[in-house]
This record gives sequence, structure tokens and C-alpha cells, in this order.
Amino acid sequence: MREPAANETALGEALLAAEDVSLSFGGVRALTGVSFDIRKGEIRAIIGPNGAGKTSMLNVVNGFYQPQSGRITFKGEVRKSMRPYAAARGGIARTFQNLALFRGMTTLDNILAGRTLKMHRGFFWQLLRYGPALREEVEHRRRVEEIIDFLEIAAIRKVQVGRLPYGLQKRVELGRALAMEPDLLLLDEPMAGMNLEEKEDMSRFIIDVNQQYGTTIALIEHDMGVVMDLSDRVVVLDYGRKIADGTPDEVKRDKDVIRAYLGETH
Amino acid sequence: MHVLYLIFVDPFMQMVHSPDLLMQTLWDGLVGGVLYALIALGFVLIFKASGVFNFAQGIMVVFAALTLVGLHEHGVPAFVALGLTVLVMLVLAFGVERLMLRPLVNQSEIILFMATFGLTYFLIGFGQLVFGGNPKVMIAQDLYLPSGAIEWKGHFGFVSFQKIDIAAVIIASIMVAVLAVFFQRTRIGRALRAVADSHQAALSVGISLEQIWVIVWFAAGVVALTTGIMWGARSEVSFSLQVIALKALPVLILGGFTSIPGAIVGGLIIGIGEKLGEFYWGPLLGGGIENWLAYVIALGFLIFRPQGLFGEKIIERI
Amino acid sequence: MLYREVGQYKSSYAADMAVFPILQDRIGIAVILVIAYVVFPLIGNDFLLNTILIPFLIFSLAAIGLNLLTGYTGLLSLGTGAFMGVGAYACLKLTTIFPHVNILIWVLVSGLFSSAVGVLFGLPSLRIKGFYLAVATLAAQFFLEWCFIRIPWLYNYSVSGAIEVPLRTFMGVPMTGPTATSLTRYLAVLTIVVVLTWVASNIVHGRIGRMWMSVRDMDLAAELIGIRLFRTKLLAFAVSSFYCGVAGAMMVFLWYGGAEAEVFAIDQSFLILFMVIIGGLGTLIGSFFGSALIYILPIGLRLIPGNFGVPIRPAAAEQLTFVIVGALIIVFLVVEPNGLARLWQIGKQKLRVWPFPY
Amino acid sequence: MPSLDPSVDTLPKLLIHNASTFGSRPAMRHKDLGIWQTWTWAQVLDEVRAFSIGLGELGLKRGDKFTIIGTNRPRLYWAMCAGQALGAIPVPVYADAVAEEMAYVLAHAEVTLAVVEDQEQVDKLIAIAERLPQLSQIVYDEPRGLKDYNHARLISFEDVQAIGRKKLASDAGCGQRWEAGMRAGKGKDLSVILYTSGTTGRSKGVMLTYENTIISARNANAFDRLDENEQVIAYLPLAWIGDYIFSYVQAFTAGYCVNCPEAQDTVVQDRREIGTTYAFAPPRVYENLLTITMVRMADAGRLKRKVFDFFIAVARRWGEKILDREKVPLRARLLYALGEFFVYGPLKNQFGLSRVRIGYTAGEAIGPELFSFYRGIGLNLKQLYGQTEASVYVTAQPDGKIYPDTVGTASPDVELKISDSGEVLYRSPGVFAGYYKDPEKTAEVLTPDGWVHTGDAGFFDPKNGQLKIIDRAKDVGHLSDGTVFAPKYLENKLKFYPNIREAVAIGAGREFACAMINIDLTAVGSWAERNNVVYASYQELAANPRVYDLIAQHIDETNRSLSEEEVMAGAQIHRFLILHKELDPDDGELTRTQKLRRGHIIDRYSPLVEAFYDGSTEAQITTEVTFEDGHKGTIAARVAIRDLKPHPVAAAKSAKMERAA
Repeated sequence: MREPAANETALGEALLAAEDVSLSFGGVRALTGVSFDIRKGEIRAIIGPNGAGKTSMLNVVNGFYQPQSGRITFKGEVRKSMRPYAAARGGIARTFQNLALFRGMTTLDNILAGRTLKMHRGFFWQLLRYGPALREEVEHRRRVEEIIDFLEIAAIRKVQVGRLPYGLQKRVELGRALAMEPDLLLLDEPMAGMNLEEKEDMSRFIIDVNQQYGTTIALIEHDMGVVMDLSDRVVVLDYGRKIADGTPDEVKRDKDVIRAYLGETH
Repeated sequence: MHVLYLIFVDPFMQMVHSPDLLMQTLWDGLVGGVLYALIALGFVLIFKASGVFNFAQGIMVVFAALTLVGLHEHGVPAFVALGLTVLVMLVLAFGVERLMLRPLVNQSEIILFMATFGLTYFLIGFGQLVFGGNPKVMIAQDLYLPSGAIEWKGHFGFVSFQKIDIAAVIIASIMVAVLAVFFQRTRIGRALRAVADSHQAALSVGISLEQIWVIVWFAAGVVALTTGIMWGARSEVSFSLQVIALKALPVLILGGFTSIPGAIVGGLIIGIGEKLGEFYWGPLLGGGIENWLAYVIALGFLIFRPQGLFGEKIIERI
Repeated sequence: MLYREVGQYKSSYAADMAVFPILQDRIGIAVILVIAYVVFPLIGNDFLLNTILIPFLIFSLAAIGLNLLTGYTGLLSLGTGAFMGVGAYACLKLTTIFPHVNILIWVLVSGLFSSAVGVLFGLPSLRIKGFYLAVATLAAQFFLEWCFIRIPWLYNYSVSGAIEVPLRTFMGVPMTGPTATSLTRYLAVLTIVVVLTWVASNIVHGRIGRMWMSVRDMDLAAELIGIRLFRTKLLAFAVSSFYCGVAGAMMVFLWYGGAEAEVFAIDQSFLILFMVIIGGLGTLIGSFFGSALIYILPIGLRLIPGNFGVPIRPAAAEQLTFVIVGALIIVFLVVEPNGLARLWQIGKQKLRVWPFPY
Repeated sequence: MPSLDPSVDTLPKLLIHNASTFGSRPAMRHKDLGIWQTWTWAQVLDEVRAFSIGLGELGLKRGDKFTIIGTNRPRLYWAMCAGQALGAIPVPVYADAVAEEMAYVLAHAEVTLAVVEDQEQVDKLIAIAERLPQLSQIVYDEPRGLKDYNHARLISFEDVQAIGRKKLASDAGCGQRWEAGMRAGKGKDLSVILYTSGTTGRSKGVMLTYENTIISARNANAFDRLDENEQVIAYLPLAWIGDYIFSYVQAFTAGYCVNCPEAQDTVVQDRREIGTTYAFAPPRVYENLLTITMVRMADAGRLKRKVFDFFIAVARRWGEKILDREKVPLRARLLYALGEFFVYGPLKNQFGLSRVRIGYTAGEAIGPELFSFYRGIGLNLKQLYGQTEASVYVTAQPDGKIYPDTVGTASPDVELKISDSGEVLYRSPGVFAGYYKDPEKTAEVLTPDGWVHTGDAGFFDPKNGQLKIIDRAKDVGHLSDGTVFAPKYLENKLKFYPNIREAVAIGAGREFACAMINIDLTAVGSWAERNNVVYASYQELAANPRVYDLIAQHIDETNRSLSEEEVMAGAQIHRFLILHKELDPDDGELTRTQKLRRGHIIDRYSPLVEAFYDGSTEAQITTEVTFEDGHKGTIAARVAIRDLKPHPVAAAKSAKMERAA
């Protein structure tokens, strides 16, 4: 029972703004002059037919791709290009459409790895794994356990993630992103390939993350029902261009959107 | 200043002053390069068709040559021994496919790579156990390979071309031509090219993956035998050759793992480059730099063009 | 069957994250240490200590070194032999220049030189990976090998061109050189290996280990969680080379007592790589298993025919070893690509769930 | 009647006593966030005091009723004690109860405050809020998802404790006043109301005083020599008398440590980690463990299975004798020792039972085979017979006098007798104070001179003098020819087979006995996999003829064993069917403690019952079902009926029930 957030209208400040971003690969245009913003505290959906450039947009935001033109403003700082680790440092976390877990590691280690940026004990303490280094591990383990509890994956804590079913792997990946305590969380089709029950669970987690930690979320999703339920605002891309932007209701009525989706079955 | 002179000026002065020495060095480099290219070629064949980084290609050269000479030592006539050796390479290809590739299908490429290490060790031990560990002399005469040298005197000096080297270059060229025709014109060849792109495509041509593996390993074996004869005729047949065979690796880096022209051009660059380096710059460092120069050239190259000479830039999709 | 885990509960994260959380495992480790430190010195003759245990431990350490790089970080290296050589030559130079400093300290310090060289040859990992990187390490191998032969300063201009290990004592007891007993050298090697194994285990179980494994498993995602790939890889090169360097220094100073450059040739690199593969990539215990199998098995092979009265030429035995090791590698990869450590793990798991099959 | 020392005659007083006697010993553990968080008795006192004072500030006062809803978590146990310290009375409710049931109990008990586990329970309470005008506050333990809820009547456990701590800090006399208030409680005071779901009709609120439970628990501790060194795991429903006594009152009186599992599905793992020494479980739990064992062993290699079967046979033959310290041959002893190393030890280790000194099974009759199996592998399993109305203990088996078909001798301070009609009656210090707001029902059960009617038919076994329970007194019936028909007795025999999860025997007033079966999806599913039987759902598997064959075989064996029993031989099962759906508490077919509600089932499936006796070989049935989320639907099926040939009766054919007593 999600009661509408009281501050819905007060959502003001833009956390991230993309202005006129264009990206192409060897002549193929993936994005053409796309501009939109993500406001602090909101759940922002990016939708569009296959090949609309949604994933490319996320890849630009967290530094995997360098756009040929346009600029990105994140937390008030304008940037032209950055490496993914710099994005991570800046507070952007991400999950992938096709999972990018560390398959040889346990659930626990995967999520702990997400804490890397927050761990500072130097090399020599690491050699001893004693004193401050151990204290630091314990401290972060506690934090990770909270995430494990939150995502209800206690039973698979010490299982190698490569052996987990798909739905659980998705959850672990979300856990790893949460471990970074990001300001902006990018979710690339968090519910792809899930059954109805798993989708409901995942929706609940996304809402809880947004509410409990106040994390701003940008997500790509195919399931329109999910998008309309979850998101505060939706941006619609088609062939690398923005064709609509607004609340779910506004977008649903938009002519261009209806046209883009005509014949599309999802 | 003197050091800079020795590095940047003196070698070129030498080249200009005695063009015959330069010619001789280039020729030696060319022949060495052709042989590197042949080893790399065998490697590319296998990598293209099965995705296996065949570390054993170098040792297959030695093994093939050793088998040939060993059989002859036991009284088998030269051309019969040659035929038998080809047969041995076929058996080897079958053995590799049945005992190594098939059980390891779907494993990661590093595992397959490691398995070829095992093959290398096995062949080293097996070859020595059967034919003895001492260096042997290649039966060049019996195979009607020419010996002696053609000397070419000109107004600039004196250059000597070993006939065996000339033969090596010619035979290598024929080999490459045959392979090219095989790949372009025959059904199996087209299937092999298809399999490099997609295993499904190969299946649709009606050739099983297993057959393809046997064919490429056999082809690589024949290339290895040719290389072994040439190289053996130039020096001797012994397992010290395997270290030289490792030079095929920098060649591959230059040429790319999947490109036959790349293997040839890469071989020549490495062959000529290291001879020039050794001859003109080696003395500065006390000699013997041939051993590592090839790798350093490849390394320097890698840093500027990681995808190789003919490789395509791979865009990482996320 | 042997595992009785009832009542082994953890009430702190430190206990839960211990390397050996199960009591029975801790007992096992203690037993092994007692055997290594008490039983072997009591019963061990020169053959056992000098021909089996000392080299076994040294190879294990080198294998751990390579495993940190290849097994944990996913960077294939064919230059292990050369990095070991750097350690050996550095140790010789150090003890020549400062003869009064304890030789064991120099053995450890020489690892740092190896580290530095390792980092230098790890620099290409910025741009290249996989097999290409393996070739880069081959460059290191051949270049360094060439240095060991061509730079006489490295081997103190000795006539033979080989390292000659000088006599060094510790509190009056000869540690290195011809008069050092195998027992002394064994205890020194054992202690260094035990301590460094413990340190390696600390590294791989902590933040750094997770960073390495992240890079190994999915470098894109690693970058995304804020790991700097280049630094992480270089660190792996540094630590790995340190271990190899120490192993190389021990090999010459505490085992051979003298060595030529060819000890550090490419064959040595391959041998260590086999140990790591057969033992199990990405496990420390696998390094010991691999070392035991690859090093001790051939010794056994050579002994067996003699004991059964079958005459066999030493050369043939050597060749047979190649055949068997080669075949073993393939058989192992087919049967269990994850190595002996995985078999060990499966066996242990079976014992833990006994009598159930899973 | 024994009476209690007034300084320790209530549970809060015992807590203070324990905090000073066992101060630094662990009182509770909870596997939370991956590790076992531990609280000593002193810490528990601190937590309880803070919460109690906080509750006082919220307005909870002497005589108020408050409810506890949730799974086994330390804070919920503390909440009970905290409320009791104020003189309020806890009314724990089954956490899996649907809103409807919950509404009835909470309204009946006039609950004013609720302490609940999480959002799920809060939602349930909000849904029924308008029927509970008296409920003024909800305290929750787990804040997850509740952030945006209206907090006017909602507060977190921590905030309540914070209120208490603030009060303690700001008001110097507060602690003393609280303790004084607590000391005003007496042993005769009402301590708890436990609603028993009962097999028929509305739930009844059993009122127990401090004296009832504390004396009962003390006696039990003495009986089994339980002390502060025991470890128990709390995993049974909080609202059940069993858990209330074992995980709360006995722990407080003996001073032992109660461990709360991480989640319901990690109980086995958690029990193993802790290594409990004192175990308590309904037969179902032991049954499940055995089923899991057999299913998993079916997948083991041949050699392993041979070793396993061999040693299990050794255990069946000698194990119980060795456990009872009887004389056995040396060879048997050696074999058993080997078996202990290879099979029994590891098996107990897997289930976390290695350290169990005393294990009880209660709540229902246990299959004799099942019982012997566990005793055979060296687990000191005993039976006890108890009731909520008795503060659990009526009879229990003393060490060394264990029989699979009896429930033991009278517990300390308990008097027992069998009425003329065969019903078991008892009188003890644990006897309840009455049903809450229901004097009529109280009078039916509790006689003026303190005897309680158990409603169970039983007799004293002439061989060993221990009590033997046949069935619910009102359920024991007769076939039309007068043969004794004890449905539960038959059902328990059937349920011993791992493939049979639930059985409903029918036959009272009819010419022969029939049975409706629920197959065990785990066991039969695994069988199906091994035998290439393909199925997509429970319903499909249940209708499979080969599954019918399998079950027919089990029932035939049961019939053979019945034919050897004088009293029961006439009640062999002539016809049976496999139900198309699993019996479910949500459909009212089982109680929350998983007991059959036979009457309701017979009504619900009357077309099937009729088909049994009109000779049809199949019948159509449509039933309404309730899904997990509460919405209803119907399922329809054609169910096949199978005939069985009864075995010739070994003893006299016309045996009638011999009345005991």
C-alpha cells in the first residue's frame, strides 16, 4: 500500500540533467539530441521500443560511453566525459539487463565488493587482516547484512552466485548496487525474464529502496504496467530521440507514444 | 652523445656503407620470417576453426620433423617416411579431437589453452621416448631438397643465398597458395570459414564440428611438417626448436589471431626486424637480443594497436 | 562423516568470516603444522627434507604467487620463472653488498625487487588482456633471462656465470652455503612459506581479494563499483611477483645452493603454471596440491621402477615424466577443470553432508 | 497443593531473580543479520524494563489485555514479560491466522494494544481495525515498509523503549516505582490467555495464572533435570501453550537459553548451529525429517545406501535396548558403535540433534515405527501428553520407561483417573482458571472439585501402567455392526508412510471403514521422478493410477497389521480415494496446529463420502478454496475410488471395545 509521497510536487532540484546528448557508433546513431532530467528522490522511468537507445542512455550516464556531443550535469557539476569508476565515486550505481555479477564469488562477497569504495584500510592492514582491517570488514559486513535482510536473501548468503536461479541473481545484483549507497541508482530492466511473483517482489524492493533510503532511481522497463505503477515520471525514447516526457498519465495519452507503441506487443 | 650516435646514426651508416651486408641480413630475416609465418599459419588455422589457442603448434613442428627423421633412421625410405609422417599427423589430429577437444567442448578458452600445454608436454616426452632425445640431421638430400648456395657478386659486394632457403620460400609460398585455394574454392574450406563465424552455419553445410576439428588439426599438422623439414634442413632437428617456435606468438600479435595474411606479414616483420636489430643494434647490448626482441616489438605494437595489424576494433557491448 | 558441526555457532562477524570457520578444519590445520614442525624434523632424513619437502614448499609458494595473478585476478602470466630469477639475483646482490644482514631478511626483501619488475611488465595490462597479455609476460621472461646471462654484475662476475651461494649464518648456525644442514634450511623455508601463505590468505579474504576476483569475473562491473582496473591489476602483479621472487630466492639460497640462469627459463614458468592449473585456479590450497602432484609425482615415478627392479634409463624416466605430466594435465582438465582443490572441496562437502548425497 | 515463594511467583519477578543469579549467562539468542546476537539475563532485564516502562507511558495498565503477533523473535517474548510486569495480560495470536480469525479473538479478549512483528501483521490489524474499537496502539518490531504509514496509533518497538529509557533517565524514582508495581503481582494473578483453536467451534480463551505455569514448569524441569545449561530453539507458534511453556516459562524457571531462528525455513540449520540439548516437537517435525532422510538417501549411491540400510537395521534391532541400558551382546554393541560413527552420529549431526539430551514429542500420537527409529539411532525421544488447560503437563515418560504406544505416567503433582465412559480426567496445580468470558464452557470441562475432562478416550496399559490414548472420546465410534472404530488410530497408522501426508478415516455408523488420503508431495514427487511419472500439479499426481497403486499397497499393509489387533481388526479399510487438493488450514480443514477437523471435512466432501458407500468407482467434487492472498475460488475434480480386499481377522471376529478402568 504505497501512499503517494507527500513531497511529490515538491520534488524540485535536478540531480542529473542530460542536455542535447548525441551518441553514434561508426555512423549508426544511437542517441540524437536527447535532453531530460532526473530529480532528487524520484523514480524515473525510461521507456521505448526495442533499439530506442534506452540502454545507451544509461551507458552514457554512468560513463561507459562518451557522447559525441551534449553535456551531462550531475550534482550541479557539468561533465563531458568520465570513466565508470569516476561515476561510481560520484554516487551512481547500476544494474544490468543481462546481469553482471561476479559469478565465482558468493552472494556475500558480491555485495561486500559493492562496499569497496567505502573501505579505506590500507594494504598493510589488509596483509594482517587484523585490528583495523578486520574491524572495517566487520563494520561493512553488518551493513551488507542489512541489505541481505532487506532483499530477503539470507538463505543464499554463502552460495556462489553462478549457481543461483536468475531471479535471485537479479536480487543480488541489486544488493551490490545498494551496497554502494548510491545517490542515483540506474536499473536496466530489473524485471526482465521474471515471473509475476518475482516481479511483484522486485517492485516492492524498488519502492522500498526509494522510500527508505531516499535513493533516486532511473529505470528501464518493458512491462508497462510496472512502469506506470512505479514511476513518478517517464521519458519515452524512440529511434534515439525523445518523443515524450511527463507523468505516467500524461505519457500514456501522448500521441507520439501511442504511435511508437502501435503494433508493439509487450 | 656517443650512445645516441651508436643508436641512431651508426647503424644506418653501416647499412649504407655495406649494402651487401644489409641485403644478406634482410634475406636471412626474410627466410626466418617465412618460417615464423608458417608456424603462425598453423596456429591461425586452428584458432579460426575451433577457437583453441594452440600452444602446441611449435612442438608439432618438432614432433613432425623428428618423426620423419626417426622413421628414416629405422630404415624407412625417405618418401615412405614422409607419407607415414603425414599419416601420424592425421592420427594425432584424430587423437586430439577425440581425447581432448570433444571432452572439453564448451569449456572456457583458457581451459582449452591449458590443455594444449598438456599436449605440448606429452609430445615432447613421447617424441623423445620413441626417437631419442639427441639432435638429428634432417634428411634433406633424400627428399631432393637442394643444398649449397648461390652467390651473387655485384659492384656493391657479395651476398650468399642458401638454396634450401630459396626452396623454403618457394614451398611456403606454394603452401599458402594451396591453403588459400582450399579456403576459397572448396566446400570444406567454405565450411571452415563459416565455422569461424558461427557453428550453426557450419552445421548447415552438412559437416559436423568434430570433422572440422580433425581437418584443421590435420592441416595444421601438415603445415607443421613442412615447417619442420625446412627448419630442420637449415639447422638441426631438436627440441631446442620449441623456444624458437614460441616466436610465432609475437607474430600472431602483430597479425591477429584469425588472419592468414596477418600471419604472413607479421612473420616477415618479426623475422626481418629481429635480424636487423640483432645485427646492427645487438652488439651495443652484448648480443643475443634476438631472443627477446621479437616480443618487445610485439609488445610495443600492442600498446598502440591492441587489436593487431588486421584485427577489427572490438566494441564492447554491455 | 568426520565433520560434526552441531553447536558451532558464530556470534560475531569476525568469527563468521574466519578463514577456517569449522572447528574440524582448524584441528586439521593444527595437526598439519605439528607434523610439519615436529614430526618431519624428527623423522626426516636428508632425502625427505632436501629432495621432497624443501622443493615442495618452494614450488608451492611460487604457485601461490602465480595463482594470485592468474587464479584470483585472471591475468595469465608465462613469466613466473623470470620473476623468480629476479628474486634470486636480487638476493645475491643484497647479501653481497650487505653481508652482515640476516640472509632471511634479504630473501624477503628480494621479493620487493621482483615486485618492482613485475609491475613494470604488468604495465601493458592497461591496454591488453587475455592471451595478448600472456605474450607480454613472455617478453619479460626472455628479456630477463637474457639479462641474467648478459649482465655479469648480476652473478658477481663468477667464472661459471652461475650464482654461487655464500655461507651466511644466523646466531652462529649456518643458514646458507654448503655447510647449512637440510634441517635448518627446511625450517627456514617452512616458516617463510607458512607466514606468507597466511598473509596471502588474509589478502584474498579481504577487500583486495574481492577486488581481484571482481576484475577476474567481470571487469566492467568491477569498474562500475568503483574499482580502478589498472591499479588493481598492477597490485596483483606486484604481490604475485613478490611471492615468486621470494620463492626464487629460496630456491637458490635454501635449496640448490647455487644456480645458473637456465633454472629460471621458460620451462620453469610452465611448470609453475601447471601446478596452478592442476591444483586449482583461485585457491590457495590448490597451489599446494598442484606442487605436490607436479613435483613429487615424477620423483615417485623415478623411484618406482628402481624399487621393482625394472631397469630404466634415467633419460627415459625423464621423458616418461613428460608424457605422464602432459597426459595428466589433459585428463585433469577433462575430469575436473577446476583442479584438485575442487576435488578436495567436493570430497569435503561429501564428508560434511554424509550420509546424504547432497 | 504446593505454593510458590512470593519473591519469584511471577515471570517478571523471575526475570529479576535470573538477572542477579545468572546475570552474565546468555538468556536469548537470535540469528539476525547473519550471526547469533546474544543477550544475557541482565541485558534482557534491561530491554524488558525499558519496553515495559515505555508501554506504561503508552497507557498499558494492570488488567489490560494486549496481543503479541509474529514469529519467534526475542522482542516478542520480551514484550510478553514487559506487559506482565505492568500487570497486563498477553494474548498471543497465531501469526498465520487470517484476519477473520484474528478479529474474533482480539475482539473477544478486548485487546487494547498490539505488539506485532512487521508490516504484514500491521496491515492485517489495520484491515480489521473498525471491529476492534478498543485497540488503541500498535507497536511493531520491523520498521521496513512502514515509514509512510500514519503513525498516529503506530509506534516502533525501539521508540517505545526510547520513551522508557528517557523516562528512566529523567525520572529518578521511575525504576523503583516500576519494580514496586511489578512486585505487586501475585502468583494467583492471571498471567496469560491462550486461545485454543479447538477442532470444533469458536476458539476458547484458556486463562492461566502465574502459579499454574510456573509450578508446572518447575516440576517438568525437576522431572528431566533441566538447568541453566540447556539450549532450546524457539520455532513453534507463540500462541501455542507448548511454546509458551518451553520457550518462556521453563526457560525463566530453569534459567536456560532460548534461541530464535533466522527464519522459519532455516530452523534445521539453526538448530544444528546451536546444538540444542532439549528438544520439543510435534510428530510432524520428526516425520518430515525422516521423510527428507529417506528421499535424500534414495538418491545416494548403491554402496552408501547399503551401508545406511544395514546400520539402520542394526539400530532398529539393538538401538533402543542400548539406549535403555539393557544387556546386549558384545557383537551388537560393536556394530552399533560402528553405526554410530558411520550413520547415526552424522545423521543426528545433520539434523542438529547430536546434543539433545531429552526430546519430546507431543500434540498428537506418533507412529510407533517413527518413534522407534529415532530412539534406535540414539535420540532420547519421549512422549508426553498435555493440554493447554493443564499448562501442558498431564503425563510424561520417565527415562528408561519408554513405550511407543503409551504417553507415560502422571507428571509430578498430577492426579489422573479414567471416567466410566472411558474419558481421561486429571487434577493438578497447572489446571487453568477457566475459559475467558465463557463460564458455561468452563463448567462443561472443569468440575467443581478441580478435575478436568480431557475429552480423550484412554486406558492404563496393564503391562506397564502407563496411560494409553485411543482417540478423542467423542470421535471413537462404532461401525454399524458394533465394531470399534477409532478414526485417529487408523489415520496415525496410515500417516506413518512417508508417502501419506494426511489421512481421514470414515466409518462411524457405516458398514465398513474408508479413507481419504492426502499424498506427500515431496515423497511421492521424488518417487514419481524415479519412476518416470510425469505430472504438473498436485492434483495431477494425486489422480495418477500408479500413485493409487502405491497408496493401495500401503493401506493393504496397514490392514494386515490391523488384522492382527484384537480390538481394531474389524475396522480395516475397504475403500479409499486420494483427494484432489491438500487439506489446508485456510479452508478450515485443519486447525492452525495442523490437526484434522474431521467433521468439517466430512461435510465438505460429502459427495465423496456418499460415493464410498453407494459403490461408485468415481465421484465428482467441487470445493471452494481460499488462496494465500485471501481471495476465494473453486476447484472441481473427478476423484477415483479404489477397493481393497480386507485381510482375514486373526483373533475373535466380534471383538468389542473393552472399556478400560
